[in-house]
Amino acid sequence: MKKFVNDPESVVREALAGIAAAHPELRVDLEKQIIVRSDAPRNGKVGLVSGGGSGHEPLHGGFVGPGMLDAACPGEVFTSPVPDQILAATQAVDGGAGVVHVVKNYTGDVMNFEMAAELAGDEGVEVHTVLVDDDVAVEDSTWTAGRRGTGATLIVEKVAGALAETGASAAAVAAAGARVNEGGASFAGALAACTTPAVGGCGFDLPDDEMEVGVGIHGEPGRRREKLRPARDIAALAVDAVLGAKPLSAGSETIVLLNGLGGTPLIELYLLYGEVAALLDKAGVRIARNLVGNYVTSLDMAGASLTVCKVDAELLRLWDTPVRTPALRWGV
Amino acid sequence: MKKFVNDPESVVREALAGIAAAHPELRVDLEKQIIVRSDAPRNGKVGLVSGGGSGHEPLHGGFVGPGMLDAACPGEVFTSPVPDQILAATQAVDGGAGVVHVVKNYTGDVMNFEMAAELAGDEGVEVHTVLVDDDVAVEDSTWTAGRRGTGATLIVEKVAGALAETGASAAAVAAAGARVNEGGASFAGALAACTTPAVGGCGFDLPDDEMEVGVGIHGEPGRRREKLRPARDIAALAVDAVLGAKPLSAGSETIVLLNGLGGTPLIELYLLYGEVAALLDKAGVRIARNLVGNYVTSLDMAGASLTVCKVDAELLRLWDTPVRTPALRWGV
Amino acid sequence: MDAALARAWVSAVAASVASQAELLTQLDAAIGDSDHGVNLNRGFTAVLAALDSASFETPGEVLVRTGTTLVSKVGGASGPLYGSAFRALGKALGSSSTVDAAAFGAGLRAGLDAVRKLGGAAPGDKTMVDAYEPAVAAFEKAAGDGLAAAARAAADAAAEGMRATTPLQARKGRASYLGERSVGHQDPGATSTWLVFEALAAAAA
Amino acid sequence: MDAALARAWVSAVAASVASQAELLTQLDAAIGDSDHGVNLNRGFTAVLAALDSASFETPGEVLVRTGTTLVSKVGGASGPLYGSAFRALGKALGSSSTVDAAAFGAGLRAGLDAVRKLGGAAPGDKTMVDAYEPAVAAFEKAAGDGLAAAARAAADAAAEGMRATTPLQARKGRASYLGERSVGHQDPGATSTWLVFEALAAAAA
Ligand SMILES: Nc1ncnc2c1ncn2[C@@H]1O[C@H](COP(=O)(O)OP(=O)(O)O)[C@@H](O)[C@H]1O
Ligand SMILES: Nc1ncnc2c1ncn2[C@@H]1O[C@H](COP(=O)(O)OP(=O)(O)O)[C@@H](O)[C@H]1O
Ligand SMILES: [Mg+2]
Ligand SMILES: [Mg+2]
Ligand SMILES: [Mg+2]
Ligand SMILES: [Mg+2]
Repeated sequence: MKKFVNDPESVVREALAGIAAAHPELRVDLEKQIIVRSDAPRNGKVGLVSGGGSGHEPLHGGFVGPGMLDAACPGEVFTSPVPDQILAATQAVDGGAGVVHVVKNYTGDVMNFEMAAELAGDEGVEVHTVLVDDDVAVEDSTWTAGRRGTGATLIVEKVAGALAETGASAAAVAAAGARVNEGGASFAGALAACTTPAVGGCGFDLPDDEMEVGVGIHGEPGRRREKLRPARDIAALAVDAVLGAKPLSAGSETIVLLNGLGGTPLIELYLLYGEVAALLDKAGVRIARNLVGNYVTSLDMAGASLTVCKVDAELLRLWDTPVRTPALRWGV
Repeated sequence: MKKFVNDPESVVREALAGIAAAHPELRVDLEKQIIVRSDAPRNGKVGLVSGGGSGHEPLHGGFVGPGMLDAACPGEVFTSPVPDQILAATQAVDGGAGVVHVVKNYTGDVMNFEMAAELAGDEGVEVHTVLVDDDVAVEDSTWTAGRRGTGATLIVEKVAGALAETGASAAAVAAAGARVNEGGASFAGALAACTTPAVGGCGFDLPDDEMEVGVGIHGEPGRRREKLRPARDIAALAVDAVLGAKPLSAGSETIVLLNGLGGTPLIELYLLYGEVAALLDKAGVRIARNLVGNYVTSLDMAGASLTVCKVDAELLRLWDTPVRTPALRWGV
Repeated sequence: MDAALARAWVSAVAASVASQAELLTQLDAAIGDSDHGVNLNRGFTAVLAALDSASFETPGEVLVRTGTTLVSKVGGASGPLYGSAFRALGKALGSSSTVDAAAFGAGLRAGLDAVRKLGGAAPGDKTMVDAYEPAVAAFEKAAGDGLAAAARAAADAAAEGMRATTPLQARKGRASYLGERSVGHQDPGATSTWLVFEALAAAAA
Repeated sequence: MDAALARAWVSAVAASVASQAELLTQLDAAIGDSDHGVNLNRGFTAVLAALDSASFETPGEVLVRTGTTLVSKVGGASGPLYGSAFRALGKALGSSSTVDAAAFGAGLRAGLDAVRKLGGAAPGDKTMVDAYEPAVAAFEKAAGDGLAAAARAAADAAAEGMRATTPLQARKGRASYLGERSVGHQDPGATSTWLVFEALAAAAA
């Protein structure tokens, strides 16, 4: 296994130390393993907390700051955080107006956040939860753990964070987040698996001429394997999957995220974005805003995901408000 | 070769189309292969142009916009742009106050930019050039093509761009850029080579337990090969190389860039940054500002580079001014 | 069962998880995210430390502490599930300093109920429940023969349940994302549940 | 040499570069950035198109157009260098519709001077100059025997110069970054220069 690490067991803690050094404007608690906005808790402001396994950076720690998250709790690599951590983050940002948890829909995340919410409730902190489940590669049926939370998480966190900044109630912040999730759909493909620090190996091995279609962000195998195809075919596959699962009427306004999974160069992401934009245009979908880059990653996986999120004027306005975090910044 | 491309020959053009779609605030000329700030040329403002081979994204196109570059001309992958392109970019941003070229010190880049400057001169545009040669892995002797331009390029472009915004003369803008370069030193290591779209293969093959030390950003082999070591040793190696080549007196203020070469996950870059920051602190070097992320890449190379750039109050002030580009944005 | 035997059991689980961590992780690589062995090993290492740093009067205390530590150290799906199972088992044993096989069997069922309530998995969903459920049933059935015999029967049933997960299509947890591709792989959680019952049989023998 | 022969030569170079592109790129992978074959192939493909879309009266015109096209299509180090070489050669031939071997030899030397002036490389630096320089010298020496013989001598000298780059340590271009590690590899640019002179010998034969 070839990685810039000292010891696989201490990767998350040591990376947190690096985040602390790089971002003095954040409060990083190495003991509790949480990253907190330095001015938290703010009286009367809803606290916004997210978290999940590490290995998806900049998600979530890179989105902590004014206009977005108040705190993030990174678990071990690809392992959801534990209730203690989530509780510590929740308490650190509770300004008396309640706390909203943004939780990606994975069994482990859901259970650990639920336990933490219960503990927080015992301590008198009202917790609302937004569940993100935008990955349409997974069927949304009672026969599965449900759709995974992936790229739309960033949009949920930005929009909910913007609303929280205005002094809105926890219920309203959670509702806005849920509305984003409702309108969001994602689909990912991979050309090569990732390498986790603890295991070294990969979740799957791909022959040189094949790709995994419908992958998640945890190195797990995808829904199926296909022959590798040109970028334009892969873009069409993703656009079809996304629009197939959540059809958009012509003229719909969207935010589009063309996201790298960590090991794909930006030049390829832009190339893919060009294909996607042309296809969406042909489908009558309007791209009001876009992001191209590595935002919700899967360590060094060579792959990309497309997120298309239907937005109305209010959500778009919330997207546009100033944000100042390590990985997303504008207007300030 | 596994890449999100249609045809290796059209990668750069198609990626440019994606950049055009993603950034309507920029003017992308697919014919001339240049990316131009939409309000260029601005009367009386020095135009700032950079360029180089593609495959280093976001460098340079991702740094076009208010406060930084006026135009970028991307060549083919790892191949410097041609004079026509550079001339077109130069003319597109000439507001009558002259144009400054930021050129990374590679034989091809230097010659093509020189030819373009000559052609621009024939057209009555005064061109000044800042040569960036910060990579201390290469000996700076008459026996080599000189040091390569790598991570410091970003800092040169930010600082020169900030000064150009104030209406300073071309000579002053070039001088500020040169001052940054003078104080900058970089060093890189790689754990795995990159894959170019045209060739598919890699510049070098590394056994599982070795790393290339002193690599550049073009997939070329490094200065030497070593046994893979823990992140803290690699950080020490880079810090020693950088401070060895350009010693800093205790208390020196610096901007530090811990840069990913494209295939290394952010969690590892932060981990490395933590190590580097501790070492610099021990050496009495002050980190006034830092950046951690993929800024000057080498396609999907697994690797990282460290750039330490000594700055004075004026350079720091210029670094801090608002910038609004696809890849670097603050204050606006 | 008394506090010492509870400790011996948990220590045996820890040793077994440590030695089988790679297997568990490999099983998880095939249909999950390659961390099950790493997760449990981190958890049980912390459990050993927690148990070493205190003394316990009752098996219930030992097992509640085990569960609490797992919840706060493991994360993922298996942390809350195993944590809740051990907590529910420990709580069910009450404050007695020794419990008989029947009471212990009831405790195991309380643990199973906790897992099923929290995770919502039914037998056949290709989860740890597929090993846990038959193990509890076998334990209850053999409880009259004493702890050692019941534990042996439970371990054998767990093994069978574990092996029976291979042909199943997953309906819970990460493996469910794979749909039909989950068929043909043994469930990692069912495998670790078998280790837990094997350790019980060994400790009680 | 007349315009037709100049065209034939350039076409032969293009064909040779196309068929040897992979070799050139592989040589560049070892001590450079893996693009020399791709670069020249892109350039000479454009040259063929440029020559096809116009008619030329003199060899000088053909070669100036070749050089100009290379400059504007190749990029990298080899684009300006080869581009300038062909431009300087073409210009040196003036407006004559045929030139003899001596004049052509003088043109080749003008091209070499342009390369040396632009790139600053001396013989022994492990660059295209190491093939170009002996080729020109051999051409000049054999010019009295006519174009065909001179071209043949030049090609052979280029081949020898090319092979002699292998043991050298590079002092110019990307290969110089490698220091001692550049030793033991044949220079890609010297190799393409040999192809250029081989094509000349073939066209003039
Ligand atoms: N809803 C559930 N109910 C019961 N067991 C489950 C459930 N979801 C997952 N599991 C078990 O957890 C195991 C995976 O644990 P682990 O790998 O540690 O967590 P994660 O899936 O979060 O990475 C699975 O093999 C399965 O046996
Ligand atoms: N300064 C120089 N003078 C002469 N030839 C040079 C010089 N620098 C490089 N070359 C030649 O150019 C060749 C590399 O060309 P190419 O790979 O196309 O460009 P780049 O090095 O920019 O990628 C080298 O093999 C060498 O022969
Ligand atoms: Mg996990
Ligand atoms: Mg090149
Ligand atoms: Mg797992
Ligand atoms: Mg080259």
